[in-house]
Amino acid sequence: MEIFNNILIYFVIVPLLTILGLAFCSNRGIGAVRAVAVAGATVLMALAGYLVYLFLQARGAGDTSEMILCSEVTWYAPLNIKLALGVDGVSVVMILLSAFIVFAGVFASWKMDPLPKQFFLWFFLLSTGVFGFFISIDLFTMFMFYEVALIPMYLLIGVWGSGNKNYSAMKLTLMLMGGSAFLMLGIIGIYFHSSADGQWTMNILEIAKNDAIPHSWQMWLFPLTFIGFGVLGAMFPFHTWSPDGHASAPTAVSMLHAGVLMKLGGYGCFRIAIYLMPFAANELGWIFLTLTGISIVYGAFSACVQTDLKYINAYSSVSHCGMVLFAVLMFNTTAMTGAVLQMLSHGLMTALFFALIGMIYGRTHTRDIRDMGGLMHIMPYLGVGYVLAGLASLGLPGLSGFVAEMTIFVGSYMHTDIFHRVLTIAATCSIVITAVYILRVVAKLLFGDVQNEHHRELTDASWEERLSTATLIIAVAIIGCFPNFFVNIISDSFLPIVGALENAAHAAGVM
Amino acid sequence: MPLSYTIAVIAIPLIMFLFLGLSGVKMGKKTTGIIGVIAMLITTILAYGVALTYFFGSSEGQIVDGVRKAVTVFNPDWLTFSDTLVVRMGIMLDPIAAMMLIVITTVSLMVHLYSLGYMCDHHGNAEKGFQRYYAFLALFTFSMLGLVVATNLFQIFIFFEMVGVSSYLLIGFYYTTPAANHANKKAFIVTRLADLFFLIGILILSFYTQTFDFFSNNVNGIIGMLDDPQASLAQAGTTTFMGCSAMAWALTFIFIGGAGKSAMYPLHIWLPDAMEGPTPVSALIHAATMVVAGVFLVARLFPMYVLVQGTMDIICVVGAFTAFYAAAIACVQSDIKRALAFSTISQIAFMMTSLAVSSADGQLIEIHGGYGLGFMASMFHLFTHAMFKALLFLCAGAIIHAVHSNENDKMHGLHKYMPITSIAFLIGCLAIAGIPPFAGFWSKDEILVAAYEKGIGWGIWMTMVAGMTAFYMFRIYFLIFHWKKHEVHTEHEPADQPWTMTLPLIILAAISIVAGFVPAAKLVTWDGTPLHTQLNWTIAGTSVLIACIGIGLAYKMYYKENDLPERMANSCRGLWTAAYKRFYMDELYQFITHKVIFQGICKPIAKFDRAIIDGFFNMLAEVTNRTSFGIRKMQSGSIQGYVYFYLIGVLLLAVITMACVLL
Amino acid sequence: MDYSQFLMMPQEIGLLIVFLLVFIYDTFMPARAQRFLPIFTTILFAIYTAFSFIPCQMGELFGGMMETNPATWVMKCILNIGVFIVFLQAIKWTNEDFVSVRRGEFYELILLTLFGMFLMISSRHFLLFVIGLETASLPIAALTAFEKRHYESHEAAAKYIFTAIFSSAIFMLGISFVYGMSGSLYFNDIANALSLISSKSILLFVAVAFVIAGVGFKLSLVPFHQWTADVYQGAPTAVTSYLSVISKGAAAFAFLIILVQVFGSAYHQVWEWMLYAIIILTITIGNLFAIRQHNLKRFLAFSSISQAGYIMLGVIAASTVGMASMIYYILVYIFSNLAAFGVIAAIERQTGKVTMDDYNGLFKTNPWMAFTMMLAMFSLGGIPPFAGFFSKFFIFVGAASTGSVAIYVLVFIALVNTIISLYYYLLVVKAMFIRQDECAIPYIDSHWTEELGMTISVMGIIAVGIASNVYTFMSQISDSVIHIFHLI
Amino acid sequence: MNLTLLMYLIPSLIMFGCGVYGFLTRKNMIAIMISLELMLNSIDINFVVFNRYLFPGQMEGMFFTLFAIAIAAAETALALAIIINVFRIAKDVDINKINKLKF
Repeated sequence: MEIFNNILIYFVIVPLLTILGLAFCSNRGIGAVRAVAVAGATVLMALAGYLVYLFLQARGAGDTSEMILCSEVTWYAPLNIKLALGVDGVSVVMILLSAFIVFAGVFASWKMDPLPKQFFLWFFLLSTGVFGFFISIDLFTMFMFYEVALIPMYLLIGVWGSGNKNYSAMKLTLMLMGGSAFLMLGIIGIYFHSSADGQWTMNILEIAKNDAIPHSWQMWLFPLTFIGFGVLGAMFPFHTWSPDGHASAPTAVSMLHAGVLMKLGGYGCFRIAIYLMPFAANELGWIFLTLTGISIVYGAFSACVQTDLKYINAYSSVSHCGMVLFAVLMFNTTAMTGAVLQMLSHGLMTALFFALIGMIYGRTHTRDIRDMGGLMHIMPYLGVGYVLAGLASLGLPGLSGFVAEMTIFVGSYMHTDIFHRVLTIAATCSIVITAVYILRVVAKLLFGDVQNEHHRELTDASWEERLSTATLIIAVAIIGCFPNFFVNIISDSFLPIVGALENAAHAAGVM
Repeated sequence: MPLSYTIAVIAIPLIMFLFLGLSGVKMGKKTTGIIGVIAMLITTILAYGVALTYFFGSSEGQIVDGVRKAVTVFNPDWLTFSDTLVVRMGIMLDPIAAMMLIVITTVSLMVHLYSLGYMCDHHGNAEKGFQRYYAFLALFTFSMLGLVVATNLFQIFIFFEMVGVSSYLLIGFYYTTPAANHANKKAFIVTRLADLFFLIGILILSFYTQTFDFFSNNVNGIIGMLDDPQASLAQAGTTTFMGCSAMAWALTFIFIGGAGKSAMYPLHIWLPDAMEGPTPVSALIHAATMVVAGVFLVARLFPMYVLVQGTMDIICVVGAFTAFYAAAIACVQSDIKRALAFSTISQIAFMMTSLAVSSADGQLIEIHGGYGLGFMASMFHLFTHAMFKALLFLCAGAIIHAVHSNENDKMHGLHKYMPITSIAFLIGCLAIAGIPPFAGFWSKDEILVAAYEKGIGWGIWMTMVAGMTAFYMFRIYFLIFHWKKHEVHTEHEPADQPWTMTLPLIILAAISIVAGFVPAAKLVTWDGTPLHTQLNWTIAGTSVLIACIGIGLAYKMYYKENDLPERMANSCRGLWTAAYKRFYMDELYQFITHKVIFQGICKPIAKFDRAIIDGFFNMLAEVTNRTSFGIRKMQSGSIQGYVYFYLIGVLLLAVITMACVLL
Repeated sequence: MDYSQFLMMPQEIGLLIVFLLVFIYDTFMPARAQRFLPIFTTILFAIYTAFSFIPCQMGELFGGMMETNPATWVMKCILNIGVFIVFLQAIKWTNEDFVSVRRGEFYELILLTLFGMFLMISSRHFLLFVIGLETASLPIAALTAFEKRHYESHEAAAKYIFTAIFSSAIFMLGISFVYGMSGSLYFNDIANALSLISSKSILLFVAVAFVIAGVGFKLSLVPFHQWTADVYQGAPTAVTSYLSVISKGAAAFAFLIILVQVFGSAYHQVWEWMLYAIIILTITIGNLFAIRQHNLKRFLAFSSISQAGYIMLGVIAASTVGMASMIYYILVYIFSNLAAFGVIAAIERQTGKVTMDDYNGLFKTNPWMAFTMMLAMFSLGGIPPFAGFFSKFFIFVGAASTGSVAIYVLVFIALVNTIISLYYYLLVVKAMFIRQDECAIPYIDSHWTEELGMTISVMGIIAVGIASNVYTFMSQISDSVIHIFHLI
Repeated sequence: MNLTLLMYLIPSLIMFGCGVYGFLTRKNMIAIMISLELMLNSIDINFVVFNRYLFPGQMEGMFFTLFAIAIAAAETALALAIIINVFRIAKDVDINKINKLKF
């Protein structure tokens, strides 16, 4: 089949092959399992790098088409459902991000116990879903991969999690499935209005080209779709799965979930909700803008009083992901570029956070900051890593957080409407609150005197932990130091979306 | 172009930071220090080269008809927001930038050298984290240099953050001690709050100007825009929000950003606590360089500020008040570093005020070359103050190193133990008190002149503060070195420190003596045109007189041990305690942050999240469960029950649909 | 009378031949050969199933009392597959001591009921339909009472037979009204007659309601469902699995034919809204009851009730898309449910344990069974990439294809219910994978026939979704019988 | 609809109602069987009457009735068998006794 000439399909095939390979590993030795997992992750990394190269080449060669590497194979002919692949700048960088985090995640769960084999099986099924979501441009396949990515979370948290894991796992799964229930209805609705001449299609590009969804339908399909993705994007008030879920999840799962899975939400919001229903986006945008604005400040404030490390990061994720949706709703290229940068930066640094927390927890067996202190003495590597992650998330120039937030703020403030500008200023306040809770944690956790004498015997990071964290730190620093490289990849991808929004606004103005 | 090697001035410290930070632990501590000093020495030499080339070189049209223009060495794009809004990372040289290069590198070099001795105990072995210390010093130097040569507002903001972080790291150098741990948090958060306003200011400004650059080569930069009324900046001047023009809002916010770094009232509270850091750090960051970043920022945007009188008045009031407030507190502090910190605040307030007063209208142009005078004075004072305040701090460091305490009751009568330090300190005091011919006299005199031109009241106020300065500095001096005989309470007698520490003192003392004769008026002016200033003897005379009175008073009270201070303190105990407690500003902040924000906002929100939001979703699940329990009786288990159900079901089905459809 | 028309019903004929052979074997073979009756029957049935896939000449028989068309043909093939899997899983059970004496009857009765279902599916005349219905439902009472020594078995049988007779009485009363209105029992004639008389006649509402009730009883739609749970729990597991998938599937198809072909003209006025209410009730109440079940057979009974609600979404669509989705859904549902019942049967046969708590830590001891069960649960819950996801998605698409907002609301309610259903399906997964138990069920060496049955089901669960040509074929089939919908 | 038709129809419906009532109120399973028979027979009457008075043309109703009688017989036989089984184990034919399976 000609689809196998497309590199994109291999982002799904490689994880599946890895799963197959893992299935043949024996339950006894962990060595083989590790080998297969590392091999899979490395191949994915290489593929992602090659994809970026291909993309730059294509753009360099003056290929200005909206999606490159497009290819499609009809799947369900009667419903005109295709397996349609294609990437633009945003998907490329998201794939790169996912590859990084999968790679780091494999090493972060090096000593996974019990049942390492099954763990990696589910882990790679999860990443299959993630990659599949980013490479496909057909609503049905996107949705399918989206759910493929959701369900392994249940077992990953339930079996390998900690704390109140049953409750958290069930809650997370059900809430996300609730989101996808909204989403499925939205998708079906979009499908049945996807074209004027009854040639229903699921292909995003065609739907956008036809632009046939009646306004009356947009007005309630847009909220359905946006909320459906917003639940995964931890939008206030649908975020409550995130603290419990992250707190109970094992390290690598928190990394992948906060790092990549939550990005599916933001990605879907502009790729499906906004792009396909620009009219409703213009009409109803302000409602969700207010909600996301709330979740930015709200998440930051509630992070200030948490004492469990993972809860702190879960709430800060609420705040940061809120910023993603916030920027997406600003409807201009700069802000949306900022949103993607924020996805990248939040993905990397939250993954870094969760990796470090997992490593610290693995040593101290507590995540309560009141029981810890002065760890900088004892485990300098982890300490420095944690400080770096903290500085990245409170927006130190030279690390990724700053670039993303500044792009978002400047872009959002470009909006001509005063309401949006005021909201932007309200959102900027989060940088102070972020500083407050990050420094609070750093001070209590790393500085000061050692609270617990037993901690003095603890060891610093082992090689695989160093590798896992170093990968992420380097990525964070690269984005922070050379943002233009990424901006150039991303920003063009939003021209069609912004164009659609402007046309819709103009049409509405005419009417 | 010949100035292109300026890049090295920035690059070397950065490289040093990465090098020492990554591979420092592998090397010996002393080696690290020496490498750091050597690198800093090279940087300093290069910086002097740059500054001199800029000031006295006359190549490729730096000087256009007698006006020295700004030179943009290079200016690559760093982050592209939109096709007009681009953040660039560049190097721009103009008088103040060149001057700051000299200040920063000099003080930084001195501190690098000094720390070689200071960061060791008395047996000469270096402290834990020596490499970290030098890495952070390099990081700070890099950030500060990057700040002053910034070509655009956003670059300044970026390096504002960078210096903030490096100061955070250096204050918290002894991170195991709770005080330092608390102080660096406080410093960072307060300055961060200020930076928030700075950011908002930038947003508002760039919304109208559509550029961040000051002088841009392709598009018309912010300051270049001032000339043509067609530019969108004019619109910023007209569009009003809540009565003030957008530009006024922007500039005020930006000033607040500067005020945070420069510890203007009420954002000054972090600076005294920042003294928890090692003393050389205080000398470098919290006396000479970083704290004047705010002044630098206002000076950088000076051409815009002079257009907005309202903002200038705000700055003027804040500055004047802060000067007096800090001086008053400095008069009663017992911790010498705290006292020096407050004197720093007061002196920076001098600079701010002098910037602000200089926007008086133009009838003075023929007298003093226009409203550039205050600007020039401020920059000049910044220069001299950096030198002698660094000197004072380093002396303090030497003393503390000798007696292991900051409290001046542990000192007393050190003169005969450490004479060099004593003399250096005396020179510093004379300089700051403004006694001719020391450096402080010249710069402060210009400030007073500018203040008098703004209005006689301002002049008198500032002169009085100058007198207080003289008083509290000499109070400290006498209390440390004389007052009464020193009783040794450490295992060894206090003595002058090793050469690595005394040499910087001597050098800085020398600079403080001669710095006043630098022709600042010719070089450092806001628009590059040299000013023609002559000493205004009436003003100078009065100020010197007042200063001498202050010194005399201090001599009377503190030279020999007596109970006069006690009695004066008792005579107005309340005032004294209030001043000693810094007028309870810290307590106020404590209340706001902990009681109001933490207890009043964060905790309720967190509770709301768990109870209401989360509770709602749990409630959904609970309701489902209860319903399923409630309807279980339907499945009664008896056949007749089933048939009842069946029959009623089918009849209802028929009837209801019939009703719905037929009616 | 020309006998060539019998060639149009080869599947029925084949089934009868199989039945007769089994009967002869059972009657005349010596006792020691009886042990091989199950395997003999299964192989025979396998051969028949294979042949039944051969397309044949189709058309009307017996002067239009019966019709075979591609749709009925596919439906019967699907049922054959299901029955084959049931037979596979029953072999070991039927050879046990208490059952062995009557093992022949088990197979004969099942084959007979299957024949009755075939009649239901392809009858175009109410007399034939009623005969088929009764043939399909009465022997099941006997099968339910098969576990002679278990009281539950008999209670279940009693409940079934009484409610069944009652509902068939109601059904026939409805038919008598229809006959009174239309004067015929041929589907087409009735349809024509009804389309002439005003659809506002009260008698029509009553008649339709009664007919829906009669067939809805076999489909176990709420409020005609209450026998389901008790019968499923009481009956032998083999019978339960047969009951839960085969008769449900056949009834669903017959339901579609009757509603669309006979009462098609009354779609919008009359039965769309009846069905609307019934679907909401069925899905919701089925789910609400399933949440609290501990006995897995009872649990699956309620889950199958809500599944029936989802199947009805394909009926209410009353379009070829809906029909295709429904047939596809039935196929997937057969595979998923039979996988689950296969595991339950195997475990029950060896340990007699059927409650959810007995399954704690099953994954440790019997990983493959736990895996099969998990796939079944995920497929029933509609989790990709398993077939259940596709069938659910398509049935929703089919329902929504009517385009009316009311149906969108219905779909939304169904979607919300999928969350509840996912919850209780995950409970089983949780028991097997997450909960730990010292006294977990020991390793079970299931018979190869049971394993074959599970394997086929798992294959179905995985393949039917990914391999899109299955659904494509279904939609071609339903397009080919579009004439059924000419009244809508 | 002419009068004679109603004269047959109404009694048959009453008969059906009696059957339902008996089903719902009797305790003895045999009695319940009998009331079920009532219901089935009333249906047969329906068919015959409809056939005779409305559509005398062809015989469908009659045939249906014949088959219905046969089916009813089969049902009764099966039900009786099961009742006997239940009686063997439960030693009782009270319908309220057989409700072990519930909820």
